[in-house]
Formats: sequence, C-alpha cells, structure tokens
Amino acid sequence: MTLQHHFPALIIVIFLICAFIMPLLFRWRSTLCAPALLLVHLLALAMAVALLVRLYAGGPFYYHLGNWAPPWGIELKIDFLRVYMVLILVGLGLWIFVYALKDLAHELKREVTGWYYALYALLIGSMSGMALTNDMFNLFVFMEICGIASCAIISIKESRECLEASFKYLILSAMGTGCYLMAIAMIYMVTGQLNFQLIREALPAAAGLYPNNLLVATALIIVAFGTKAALFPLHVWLPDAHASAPSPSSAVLSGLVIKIYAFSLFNILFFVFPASFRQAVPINEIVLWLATLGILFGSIFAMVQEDLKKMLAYSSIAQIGYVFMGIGLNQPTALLGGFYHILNHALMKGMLFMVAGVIIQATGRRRVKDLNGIGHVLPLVMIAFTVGGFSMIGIPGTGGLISKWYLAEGALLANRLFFVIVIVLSSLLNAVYYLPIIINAFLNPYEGREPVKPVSRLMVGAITAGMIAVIFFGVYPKPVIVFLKAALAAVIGM
Amino acid sequence: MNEAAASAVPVFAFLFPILMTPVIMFAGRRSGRLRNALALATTVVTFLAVISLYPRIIGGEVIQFTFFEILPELHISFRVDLLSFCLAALSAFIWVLCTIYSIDYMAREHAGSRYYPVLIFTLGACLGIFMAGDFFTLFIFFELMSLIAYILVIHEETPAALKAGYKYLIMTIIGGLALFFGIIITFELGGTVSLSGGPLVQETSLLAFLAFISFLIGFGMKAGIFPLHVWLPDAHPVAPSPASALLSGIMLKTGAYGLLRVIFHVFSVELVKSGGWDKIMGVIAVITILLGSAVALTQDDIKRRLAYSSIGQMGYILLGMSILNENTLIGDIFHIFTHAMIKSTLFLAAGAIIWKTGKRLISEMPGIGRQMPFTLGCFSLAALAMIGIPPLNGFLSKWTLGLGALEAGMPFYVLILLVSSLLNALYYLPIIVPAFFGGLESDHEHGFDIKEATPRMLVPVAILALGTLIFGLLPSNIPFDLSRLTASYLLRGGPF
Amino acid sequence: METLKNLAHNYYYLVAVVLFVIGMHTMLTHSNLIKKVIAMNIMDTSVFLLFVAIGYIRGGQAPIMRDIGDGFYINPLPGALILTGIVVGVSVTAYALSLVVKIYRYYGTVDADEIVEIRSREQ
Amino acid sequence: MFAGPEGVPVTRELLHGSSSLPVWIVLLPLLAGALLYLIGEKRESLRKAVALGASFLALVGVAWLMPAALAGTVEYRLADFMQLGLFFKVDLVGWIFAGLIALVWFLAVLFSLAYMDHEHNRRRYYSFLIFTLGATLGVVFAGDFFTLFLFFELMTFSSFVLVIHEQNRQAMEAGALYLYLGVAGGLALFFAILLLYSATGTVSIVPLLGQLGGQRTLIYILFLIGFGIKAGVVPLHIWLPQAHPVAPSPASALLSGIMIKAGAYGILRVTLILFTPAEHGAASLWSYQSLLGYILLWLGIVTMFSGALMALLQQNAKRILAYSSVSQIGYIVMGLGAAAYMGLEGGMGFAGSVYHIINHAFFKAGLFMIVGTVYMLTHELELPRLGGLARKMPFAAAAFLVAACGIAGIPGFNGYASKTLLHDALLEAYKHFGFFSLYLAERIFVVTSALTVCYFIKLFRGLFLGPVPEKLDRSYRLPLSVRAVLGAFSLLILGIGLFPNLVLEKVILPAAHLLGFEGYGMKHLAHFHFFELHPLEAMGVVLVLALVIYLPGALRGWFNWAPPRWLSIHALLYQPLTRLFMLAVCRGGSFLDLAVGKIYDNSSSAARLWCRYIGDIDTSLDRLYERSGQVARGLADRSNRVDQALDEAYAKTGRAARRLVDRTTDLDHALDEAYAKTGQAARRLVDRAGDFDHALDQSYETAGRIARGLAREGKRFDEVLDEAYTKAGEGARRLAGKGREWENEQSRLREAGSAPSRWNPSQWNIKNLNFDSLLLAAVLGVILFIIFYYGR
Repeated sequence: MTLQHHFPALIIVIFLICAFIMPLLFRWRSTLCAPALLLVHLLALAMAVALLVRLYAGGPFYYHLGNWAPPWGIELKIDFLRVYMVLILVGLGLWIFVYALKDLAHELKREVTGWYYALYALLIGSMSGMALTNDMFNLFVFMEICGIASCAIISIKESRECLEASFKYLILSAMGTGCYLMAIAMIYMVTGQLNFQLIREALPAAAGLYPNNLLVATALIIVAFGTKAALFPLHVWLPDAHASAPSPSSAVLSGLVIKIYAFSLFNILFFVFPASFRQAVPINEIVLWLATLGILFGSIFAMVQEDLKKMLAYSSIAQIGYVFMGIGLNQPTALLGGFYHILNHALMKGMLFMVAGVIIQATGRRRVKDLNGIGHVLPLVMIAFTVGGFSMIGIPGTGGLISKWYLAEGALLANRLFFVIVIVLSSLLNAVYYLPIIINAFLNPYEGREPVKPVSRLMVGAITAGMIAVIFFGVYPKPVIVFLKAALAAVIGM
Repeated sequence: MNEAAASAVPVFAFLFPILMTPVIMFAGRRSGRLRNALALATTVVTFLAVISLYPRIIGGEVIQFTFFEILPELHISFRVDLLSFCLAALSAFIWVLCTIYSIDYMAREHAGSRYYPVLIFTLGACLGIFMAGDFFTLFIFFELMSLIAYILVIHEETPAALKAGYKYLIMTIIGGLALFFGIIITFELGGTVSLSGGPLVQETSLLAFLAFISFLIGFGMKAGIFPLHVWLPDAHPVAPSPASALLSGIMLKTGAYGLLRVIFHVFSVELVKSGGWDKIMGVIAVITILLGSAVALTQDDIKRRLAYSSIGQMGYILLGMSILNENTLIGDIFHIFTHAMIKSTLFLAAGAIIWKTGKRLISEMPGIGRQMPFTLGCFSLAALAMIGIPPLNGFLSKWTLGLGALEAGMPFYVLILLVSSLLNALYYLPIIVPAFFGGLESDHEHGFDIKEATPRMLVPVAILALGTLIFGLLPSNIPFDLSRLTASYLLRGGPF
Repeated sequence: METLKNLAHNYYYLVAVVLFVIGMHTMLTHSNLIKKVIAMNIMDTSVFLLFVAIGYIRGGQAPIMRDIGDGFYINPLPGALILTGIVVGVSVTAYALSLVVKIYRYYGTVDADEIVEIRSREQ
Repeated sequence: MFAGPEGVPVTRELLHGSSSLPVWIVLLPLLAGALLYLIGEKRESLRKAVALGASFLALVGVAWLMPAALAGTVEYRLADFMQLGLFFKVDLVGWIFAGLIALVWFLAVLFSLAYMDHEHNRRRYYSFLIFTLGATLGVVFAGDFFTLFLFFELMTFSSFVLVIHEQNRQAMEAGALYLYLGVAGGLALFFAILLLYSATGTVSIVPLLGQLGGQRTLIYILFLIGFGIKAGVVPLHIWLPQAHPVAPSPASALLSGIMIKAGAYGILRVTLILFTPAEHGAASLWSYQSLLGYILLWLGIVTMFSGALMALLQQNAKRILAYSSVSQIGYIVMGLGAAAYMGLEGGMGFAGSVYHIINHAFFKAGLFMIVGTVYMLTHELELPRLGGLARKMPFAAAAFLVAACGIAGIPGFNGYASKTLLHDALLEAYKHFGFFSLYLAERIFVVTSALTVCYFIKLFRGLFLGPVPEKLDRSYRLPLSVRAVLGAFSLLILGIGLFPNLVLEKVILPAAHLLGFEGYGMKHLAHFHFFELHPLEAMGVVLVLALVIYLPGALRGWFNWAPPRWLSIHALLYQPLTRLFMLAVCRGGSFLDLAVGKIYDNSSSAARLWCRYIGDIDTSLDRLYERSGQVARGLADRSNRVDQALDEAYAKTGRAARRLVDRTTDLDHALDEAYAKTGQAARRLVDRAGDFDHALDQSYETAGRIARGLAREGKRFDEVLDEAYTKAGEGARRLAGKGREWENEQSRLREAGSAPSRWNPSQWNIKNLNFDSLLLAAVLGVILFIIFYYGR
C-alpha cells in the first residue's frame, strides 16, 4: 500500500483538510494561506495526473475508503471520464483561484479572506468527491457540502443581494438534495444497495417487483440534479446567485459547480440505471427537451438583461443546456460534444465572469448599457471578452464551435434534425446579445470622467491564459477529443 | 518532393499575410510610412508567391497539404487546384492594387493602424478560403474573413456605418451558421468534408436538400443573392473605397467560390440537376439579376448604385451555376475575374471622386469628367465593360454565359442577361455621360481645372481599367484560358 | 381493501409522504424565512423517518457488539446514513439560520413580503 | 491552348488572298483617333494635319484594296483575339461600302477643317471623328458577325460623342436616345449572334439558312432590330430625326450619309447572305427567304413613305434632311427586300439598293454639308427665318440644286439611276408574282418619290429663294475647302448621273455575281439602258405628281402643319413603353428590395418583441406569485384565526386554571383553619398536657405559615400568567389587524398599478422563493406524471 494507491481519496481529503486548516492558518500567518491553497491545488493536480497515468497503464480501477468493500464501505471509481472531470475541476479551480487572489481584495473584507479560502477548498474538494464517488449516499453528502460551500462563497460578501440570493439558493438546493435523499431511500428500499454498480445489478429484479419506487426515484433524481445544475425551469435560483456573487465565485459556480451536477446526473443515468430502463422510461427525452428549452430561453432571457453579470448567468443556463442536450441525445457523439462543452464552457464562462469582475472593479460599471467604449480603456480584457463571446456564438477557431459541431453531428446521427436547428438557432441568439456588447465596447467612445482604476496584472494574466486556452481548444481540440472518445468508448462503448 | 515541401509556397502564401498582421500593427505605432510599406510589401510578396504556383498548377498538379487533424476526420488542410489558383491569384492581385490605392486614400482617414493590419489579415483569410482543402478549413477562414471584414465595413464609424455593420455582422453570422449546418449534414452524409475526394453526397434526400439549402444560404449570404442581399447595399457603400472595392470585388466571390465547391465536391452536377436544385438557383439568380439592376437604377449615391450593381452581377454567376454546362462554367469563372476587375475599378474610381471632390451623389457629378478625365475615363471603360460592350471583358463573360444558356436550351436566361445589360446601360451611362458632357460648357468656362487624385491612386485604377480591355481583347488571355481549364477540370476532373 | 391493507402495512410511507408534503406546503405558502427553514427540516425529517423505517425489521435486533446468531438483525446502514444525514441537515439549518439572522440585521424583519416591501420602498 | 499572340493566316485559296492590310486600314484611324486626343488642345494645325492624313491614308488604303476586292476576297484572321478570334474579310460588297466610307469621310474631314473652326472642343471632335472612321471601316471589313458586332458597338459609342457635341439640352436628350437605342440594338444583335452561334457553331457570314433551325425567325427579327435601329427603319427610326440635326454638320453628314448605311449593310449581309440557303433547290428555304424579303420590302415602303411625309412637314432644314434620310433608307431596305423576295432572281433589287446607298451617301452628305455651310455662316436652321441665300452664296445654292436633283431622281443626276433600278425591281417583282399588294407598293413608291421632290422644293425655296431676312443681309464668303468639298460632291453626283452604267458595271454587277444572283434580272442589268423612254416616263409621272401635290400644298400651307406631338410615334409608342418599363423596373425593383429589407427589419423587430414577451414571462411568473401569495395570505389568515381560537382556548384554560387555583386556595384556607382548629384543640390538649405539645404546636404553625406563603405566591404567579396570556392574545390580534391593514394597503397599491418594483423581478430574490418551490414541485409532478405514463 503505497501512498500512490491512496491518491483518489487524497485528492479529496487534502482539500477538506486544507479547508479546516485555512481559517486557523489565516489567524496565524495570513500570508501563507494563498500559497498553501495553491500548493494543494497543484498537489491535487499532480495526483490527478498520476491517476491518469495509472489509468492509461491499467484501465479503470476502484478505491475503497478505509478498505471497506462495498456494500458496506464507500467506493471511489476512477475512470477516464471522472479523471477528466477532476482535471477540469482542479485545473480550472486553480486558474480561477489565481484570479481570485487579487480580485478578493476588492470584493471582500480582509478578515474573511481566510474563510473564503476555506470555502473554496471545500468546494473544490467536495466537487472532486462528487466526480469520483461511486456511492449514492456519499454523493449526497458531497452534494450537501458542495451546496453549503457554494452558498457560502456567495454570502461571504455580506451584501443584501448576496445574502438573499444565497438564502434562496440554499433553500432550493436543500430541497433538491432532499429530493435526492428521498430518491436514495426509494432505491435503497427496493435494492438494499447504495453502490452504483451493485444497484445496477440489483435493479432489474427490483424493477419488476416495485416499479413505482423506481419511477418516483427517477423523477426525484431528475428534479434534484436539475435544480442543482439549473436545468431550465429549475434554474430560478441561478441568475441571482451567480450575478450577485463575487466574481471568482461566479466564475467557479458558473464554470464548474453546475457542470459537476450535470456530470453526476450523467453518472446516475448511465451507470445506475440499466440501459433497458432508460429505454422504457423517457428520461433522456425529458432531459433533452428541458435542455432545448433551456438553450433557447436562457439566451432569450439573457437578451433582455441589463446587468452584465446577470446576462452571463442567464447565458450559463443556455450553455448548461448544451451539456444536458449531449446527455439527453443518448448518443456517443453528442455526449462527446456535451463533455467537451463542459470544458469549453467552464473556460469561457469563467473567463467572461473574470472579465466582468475586472470591468466592475476598474470602472464600477456593470450595466450592459454602460459598457460603451470600454474596449479603449481595457483593451486586452475586452479582447478576451470578444474571444469568449465568439466561442459562445461558435465562431471557428474557438472551442464553442467544436462542441457544437459534435453535438450537431450527434443530433444528426441520432436522426434528430430538429436539435441541429436548435443548436444553430441558439448560436444566432448568442450572437444577438454578445455582439452588441463587443461592438459598443470597441467602437463607441468611452464616456467616463472618473479614471479607470488599475487592474492587477495577475488578474489580466489569468484572463489572458483563459483566452489562449479557449482559442487553443478551438484550434487544436484533437487531444481532448481523442481522449474523450476513448473515454466514452471505454465507459459506454462507442 | 515530399508533401510538406511541395506545399510550402501555398501555405506561405496565406500564412504570410496573417503573420505579417501583428508586425504591421506594431509598425503602425512607430511610423505610418513603415506600416504602409510593410503592408504593400506583404501583398506584393503574397501575390508573387501565389503567382509562382502558376507553372505547377497549369501543369495539372493539385497541391495538397494537411496541417494537422483538428478533430478526427476533420483536418486543417489545404489544397490548391485550378479553381483555387484562379481566385487566389485574382484576389492577391486586386489586393496589391487596393493597398497601393489605400496609401493615399487612407492618409486622410483615421485609424490607419487599424485599417492596414485588418486589410492584410483579410487577404490571408481570403487566400485561406480559396486554398482550403476541406469545408471545415474553408468554414474557419470564411468566418475569420467575414468577421474581420466587419472592421473594414465600419471603418468610418459613423452611425450609418455602425448600423450597416451590425446588419452585416448579424447576417454574416446567420450565414455562417447556415454554413455550419450544411457542413455538418455533409459530414454526416459523406463521412468527411474533404475536397479531394469525389462527391461527398451520392443521392438526393431530404438531408441532402437541406444541406444544399444551407450552403445556398451560407454562401449566398456572402455573395449577396436575392433575399439575402439586404446587408450588401448598406455595407459596401459605407466602407472606405478600397475596402469597398475588395468587398465587392473579392469577398463576394468567396460566396461564389463556395457554391462552386459545393456543387462539384459536395454534390455533383447530376445530383444537383436530378434534384431540380438548379431550378431553385435559376429562379433566385433571375430575381437577383433583375432586382440588383433595377434598384441600382434608382440609387443616387454612386457607391450604393455600384453595390446594387454588384448584386446583379453576382446573379449572373449564380445563373451560370444554375445552368451548369461547360460554357456557363467558363462564363462563371471568367465573370468572377471580370467582375472583380470591373467593380474594383468602379469603386476605386468612385473613391477617387469622393476623395477629391467629396461628391457622392450622382446628381452632383455632371461635368466631373472634365475635372478628372483620367479617373472618369477608367470609370467609363469599366462601366462599358459592365454593360457588355465588346471588346471589353464583360462582353466576353456575357457571351460565354449566354452561349451556355443557349446550349442548355434556355434562351429565356439570355433574355434576362440582355435586359440586365440594358439596365446596366441605363444606370451606368447616366453617370458617365453627364460626367463628360453634362453641365453646360458655358457655365464653367474656366471652371474645369484638371484636379485628379494622386498618381498612387490613379495607377491602380488605370491598371484595372486596362485589364478590362486587355482581358477582353488580347489573344493570350490568361484569365479566360484559366477559366476554360478550370471549367473542364471541374466537369471532367482534369483538362490534361 | 387490498390497497388499504397495503397502506396500513406500509403506514410509514404515508407518514413520510405526509410530512414531506407538509414541508413542501409550508415552504410554498409561508413568507416567514424561519418557517421556511423549519419546513426544510420537516422535509428532511420525513426522509430520515422513511429511511430509518425501511431499515427496521419488526423483531430484529441491532447487530451491535452482540452475536445474534440466526435471528433477524436490523440493517445498521440506514441508521448510520441517517446520522450523517442529520448532521448534514443540521449544518444546513444552522447555516440557513445564520443567513436569516444576517438578513434580519439588514431589514429588521424575517418576513419575505416585508423585505420586498422595504426594498421596493427604497427604490 | 495558349496560342501565340500573332494572327494565323487562313489557308489560301485561289481567289482568296490573305493580307493584313484591312486590319491596318481599320487600325490606322483607331490609333490616329487616340493620337489626336493625345495631341492636346492647343496644336491646331497638327491636329488638322493628322486628321486629314489619317482619313486620306484610309482612303488610299481602301483604294489599294480595289484590285484584290474585284478579284476575290482578302481575308485575315486574328486568332484568339477576344477568344473567338477576329476575322477580317473584304469582298466586293464590303469594299464598295468601304470605298464609300473612306471617300465621304475624307471629304467630311476636309469640310470640318473650316466648319469646326467655330466650334468648341475640337480635340474631342476630331479624335472621335477619326476613331469612328476606323470603327465604321471595321464594320464593313468584318468577316464574321462577331467582329462586325465589335465594331458596330464601337461605332455606336464613338459616334455618340459626335452626336452630343453641342452639349446643349437638345443634344444631350437626342444623344441619350441614340445611345440607349444603340445599346438596345447592340444587345439585340448580341442575342442574335449568340443564337446563331449556338445553332450553327459559327458566326461566319455565309449562307446558313438551312442550319438555323427553329429559332431562325427569332434570329432574323433580332438582327433586324439590331441593324434596323442603326439604319433608322420605321418604327425604330425615332432617334434619327433627333440625333442627326443636333450633331455638327460634317458629323450629321457622316451619320446620315454613312453610318445609317452600316445598318443597311448589316441587313444586307443578314438577308442576302446569311438567310440564304447554302445550296439550290431547297424550295421551302427559298420560300422562307422570299417571305422575309416580302416583309422587308413592306418595311421599306412604310419607311420611305412616312419618312417623306414627315420630312415635308418639318421646318428645320437639318430635320428635313434627317427625315429624308429615313425615307431614303426606306428605298434601300425596299430594294433589299425586293432582292430577297425574288431569291436568286433578285439582282435588280440588290443593284438598286447598293446603287442607292452609294448615291445617297453622296447627295445626303453633300446636302448636310451645304446646310452646314449655311448654318456655319448664318447660325440659323429654321426655314421661316432663312431665305434668299441664292444671291448671297450662289455656289452653295448651285451645289444644293445638284444634290437635290440627285435625290429627287431627276435624269442626269445620280439618284435617277438608282431609283430607276429600284422602281424596276419593284415592277419586276409585281410582274413576277402579280400580287396586288406589290402594285400598291409600286404606287406608293411613286408617290413617295413625288413627295421627295416636294420637300426638296420646299427646302430649296426656304433656303435660297424669296427675300433675304434683314438679319442675314450681308455678304458671305465660303472657305476654299468648303467649296472644294461641295464641288467634289456635285461632280460625283453629276458624274454618276451622267454615266450611270459605269458604276453599275464596274462594281455593282460583280458584287451581285458574287452574291450569286442570276437569271433574267442580271442579264437585264448587264445591258441596262437608263435613258430610254420607259424610266424617263416614270420619272416624268413623278415630277408631275410632285407639282400636283406641291402647288396646292404650298398655297394652302399644308406643309407648315406641325403634327401634334402626341401623334408622333415617339409619343404614341416609345414614351409609354419606356415609362412603363422604367416604372416597372424602378418601382418594381425598389419595391421588392424595400419589401425584402422590411421583412428583415420586421422579422428582427418581431424577434425582439418576442424576446421581450418571453422575458416578460419572468414578470408574469412574478404576477403568478402574487396571486399565489394572496392565496397564501388567505391561508395565513385562516391559520391566524386558528391562532386566535387557540388563544381563546388558552385564555379559557387559564381562567379555568385560575378558578381551579382559587378553589385550591379555598381548600388551603380550609386546611389552614382546620389546622388552626386542630392546633387550638391540640394546645388545649397541650395546655392540658404540657410543654411537648406546645413545641409541636409551634412547628405546625410554622409549617402552616410556610404553606400559606407558598399558596399566596402561587396565586400571584397565576395572576401574572393570566395577564400575560391576555396581553399576548391582544397583541396577536393587533398584529393580525395590522397585517390585514398592510395587505389592504398593498392590494390598493397593486390595484392602482403603482407597485413599484414589479419591473425588475430578479430583485425579488426572497419573495420568489415561494414561487420557485412551487415550480420545483410542479416540475416534479410533471416529470412524475411523464415517467409514470411511460413507465407503466
């Protein structure tokens, strides 16, 4: 039993431990906090990479927490997709954290910075846990941690909006987890198992005996994860929460948190429910249509927003729709597109929120109308915004195109032409609200008396890195695509 | 010669301008002169690079090069065949002239250090489109060009320009999306989007038809065909004149080029005909021709009139595609050359007039020909070519197109061509006739001093105008021969 | 009759669902934030009850520190899980209450309607 | 594939020489035209020298070709020029035209030297004059229709500049008409050639009627339109009476004398060569050609008659001449028609036509120049304001008389010869077929000839006879070059008139042979006697008829009647057509364009509106919440009532409890008393019994006191509790009242529509929570429903 063997658990645990230490450390040596968290991120990243190496060497494997085998113990499963998610979580978490280092100084009181770090670590750790766990109840626990942490990094900025938004978020997410817990109970009742794999094995028999339980559980699960991941009609909490939060929080919430719930839903739908069950019950259809509605309405709502961050938040609703569409289409290529969009959207939405943060910090403006000429005073930042916007629209050379490409191809392969049209149409809608901002930002003169406050280079650097990444994943997506293709082939047999 | 080395020149040709863009941008901060020189040098070098391919291309070689696989089955790849070469050489040539022209023209305008990099970058993107080896690469460069060209459109930054630019942008994006749609269906049906194989789609189906319509919308949007033309008359006039010349002269052609590629590489002539899609194009083409010509008649702004005229002329090209026999194809490709030269001349000459006198309205222009005889002389030559007067090149393309239409047994199309020619006459002649002869002599007994634009603006205009004559009259007419070769290459897979 | 018998047999279902619905209803109809938190707890509790109930076997014994031979034993797992769940629920409740306190500091009320009124008056 | 730049000579045949000379003859004036432009404004003499030299060289060159043309043809091919290749071919017919062109042009240039001295912008004039010469020569040297078309268009455009030379309003309008009709004609030609090429694969001018197929009528009509516009055939002549008068006189002379002949030349080539069967014996083809000829013949008749009639009614000297040109072109076309009508027998008509072309060139050019001379000297063209100039410029008057006699067909002048031939051709046709319509045509011919005489009498009278207006009463001196030119024309007219057979035999007959005419007509022609009784008699009839018409006409002033403008073919046909066309095109096109644009605009604004509506969903959700809030409020109210009831219940319980406590106190009292009594009794007992008892009593007393104190305390506590309950109940009631008041207030506000923050639903964070939960529940329900629906 080498240390290496424990990496799956360690990734989660070091974040959790870090979260505990952080407030204390902050009292003791506040300057050490940030490096420590960075170090943890790097460590986790290294471990994730090590996992990847091991995966390549030996294929998927399991890790039993405390050496308790299922059905008693908690099991972590390590396969390509999960490691992909962990890499995104930790990697982009690191990226956003770098941005947060400077941004927080402007948005938060100094005393709470330590707490913020703690929450951040908690969030990343719990998300990694959600990505890796193979146990229904464990998933619930991580969900709750994640829920609290994500509410908390909103409410840590103690403005009224934040408090109200996070309260709303909290209540709704508690209801969501409540639903999920109910679903677990239902499933446990008929199968007596909590482990994904074991449930999967026990389900066919149980489904014959107690169909109602399972059906109710399915509905509850969709609602639960739909609420958490802001699937269309359940998105109501998101705009307030993401818009009012401090910018790094918005970035991490929009970029990562909603994705991990979508990923968990995918995990449950594909690894807990047998394929026959998915065919019998139109789960995919429900998800697909809700995603479609989300894609369209998210964009339409975004169009009428006046607040920049709120607009970005609504845009997230549309974008998460793509991910769900990938899941809903139930087709390997579409799934590929959906998964690639997880990465893409995390990158671009994270970057866009960072840009919004920089704009608000430098000029104090956050209304879309007031952004005229901002490109003259913050050129690099607005170029990044342009790239992000282009990626949202799906201009070639940006990542957005690639994910749309695969989604559309998947829709075609699944013989669902309608959804290709939806994708194309939504690109147009995206264009309608992103482009005016870009145009106005660069072509109208800047009207502002008050000087633009200087922006930290680190923040701009983080944004630039994001921009480069967006372009890179648009220009050279092949490695990721190949990876995902192999991963999906391994897990669902493409 | 291995593949990479063989493809060094074409790759260099389109990459060079793109790489030079930042250099020019930074040079622009130092000195305008350096910037101009660099821009000009870039275009010249690019042009030479493209031209240097001539012996190889004419020898029947198809240069192919795959950069890397961007996605499985999707590559960034390049492929230079006759058709690519035709358009690439044409655009590089026009670009050189427009850049020369720009030097003086833009000296008065603002934001030159934005203009030149964008200009050069657009060249690179344009060449990228023409040299793309598959539809995906083509699509990427197409979008790049469209978006970058937006900056050219709104260069003046007047409210009108911004409005037109926004319209352009939205329409372009709609077009791009349609294109995306089409490409994805093609990919789905054919398994690849490469240009190097045979037709990607073998049989008609609803999907294939949808793909065709999407391509028609996508490329037609750029080409300004009938119901999708609305951006064009707004966008072209507001751009600076050299940019208008490029927009009308070259960038419209990217749409035509794309459609040609779609007809021959995605589908096949037989497929298009068996599906009855040529009829669709025919109807659209007829409407486009008549509409463009008719509305041009009512415009008083000279650049707007030219822009509408462009719509009509693109209709000719579409008409040729709808008939699809050898002669119309020759006519099509030759008309691409023809119209590029003519319309560039016209826009550049109109630009010179505006630059020198500030007059934009045709009703203000009587007598201007005596003031700027040289400019107006070139303008007249080009206008006559547009009407189709022999021995100018416009005649030749009309002749070939008409011949093809008759061969296909469609004299109706010829009638349309003729009516449109008459309309061309009706709207071009009232520009040039009063320009030279209008305004009573007695009114300006001494009023007409020669006030020409600078030589650097006149020389490109003159070269282009001369081109309309030379490429109509002279026996060794390289564009025409190229068109002929290309047409047979497209139809039969090779002239050799 | 069969249904009724089933219902009587599985009464804990009914109780759990009723509790759940009560929680839901409270959440829906009350504007008092504290009541909402309480409603949330009620909902949680309903699930806990269900969970515990299904783990219980009449006449069984807990397999703790004792060998029970061939007799029934009660699955300890639900109980353990529910403990975790309760802890989680408590922490959520605590956090929610702290938020309510903060909100109360800003507005002097915990009634959502009044908060809205105050805000609209401010604008 | 890439041919060399130089032309490749075609194969030599016995009679078909190959020489690049025709190309040079065409090219020389074209280059000279460019050179003249480059010479600049100032160098007057150089310009004149170059212009004269160029036209002279062209003349020499054409003359040089004569032997070759007589012997056969001269061909030269510039392969690959304009892709199809340019092909020059000079045969005798072409050479006749070329000779005519070169000669008249040379004279016109000579005339211009003097005439243009008074005009502005000479650089442009000379440049285009010489350039047009080249183009016109190109037309007649063209060996195929493609080349012909090229030069035809060149001619149209370059001569346009000559037409609008004056640049006044009238000139510009006339020029525009000329130009647009020219362009339209060019397009018709273009179409025709295109059809020809696609039908036969060649554009050569060779008999091809058999290969033309079903589109031959269309091709013919298009050719006829194309060339007819240039020739001025009614009803395509409308530009001619406008354009010819406004041009400078030498240019008018060329336009009328030469360029309309280019149109005639085209008709000739098309009708008599292209639309001829390649071999004998194809009867149906011959009859087709004959039909074309018949139509053409009648076109000619109509043209000649209407032209003459209109000429008679004009007051402007140049206008008369212009209409006269229309009329004369009618003769020519009629002759061509007759030739085609007769098929191979049509030599007479052909000869008449060609002869008349030659003659008309001379006398019409001469007439225009004479009128030009008058204009040059007097600056006046309106007949009523002129007169009596015969005394002032006798030379001009004499020349005019000669030319007029020529055109009127007086024996001894050239017109007589051609008109006689034409008349004979008509008669021959009539004799041959015997149709009444041809007899009618012959009568019209005679009347027209009479009319011709009439209007020239009118013109001559108007110009040269009568009193001299005061304004013009001064002495005039004709420049030498003018005299020379006019003299030359007079000599030519007289020369041909006196020796008509010379031209006929030398050039026209070989040309007719070349075209393959044969039969009786040709034999007749070979020995044609112009001055014998029959033709002279016919001429006499004409003259008498002319007098019969003219005398009463002049006396009654018929010829001063100006036809109303609406009667003109221009107003009747062209203007409405043009207007309709322009209306359709401009209005229709713009309408369509605007409509499309509007559709886009509307759709985008509609989309925006839609988005707004959908965005409003949030708002309406909010409203929905408000309603649900009211429901909730109602619920809360009811629960409040429950609260009250509970309160009351508590209060009652409290009261009951108090009563209970009261009773307990009573019990306590009673107990107390009982204890006291017991104590007293015990004391009494202790009193009776001793100290021990006393102590016991004391302890009891203490305990009792304590117990009483306790009881009292309990009572007070109970009172406090009671009070608290009451107060709490009151408070609750008050709160409920306040709540209701606030809600009333709210609902009133809402009804008044002044609820302020409705527009920004996203600000209603917490309030929405209720609704959101509802939504969650609803979604859950819906999904449950769906899943159950499908799952069962």
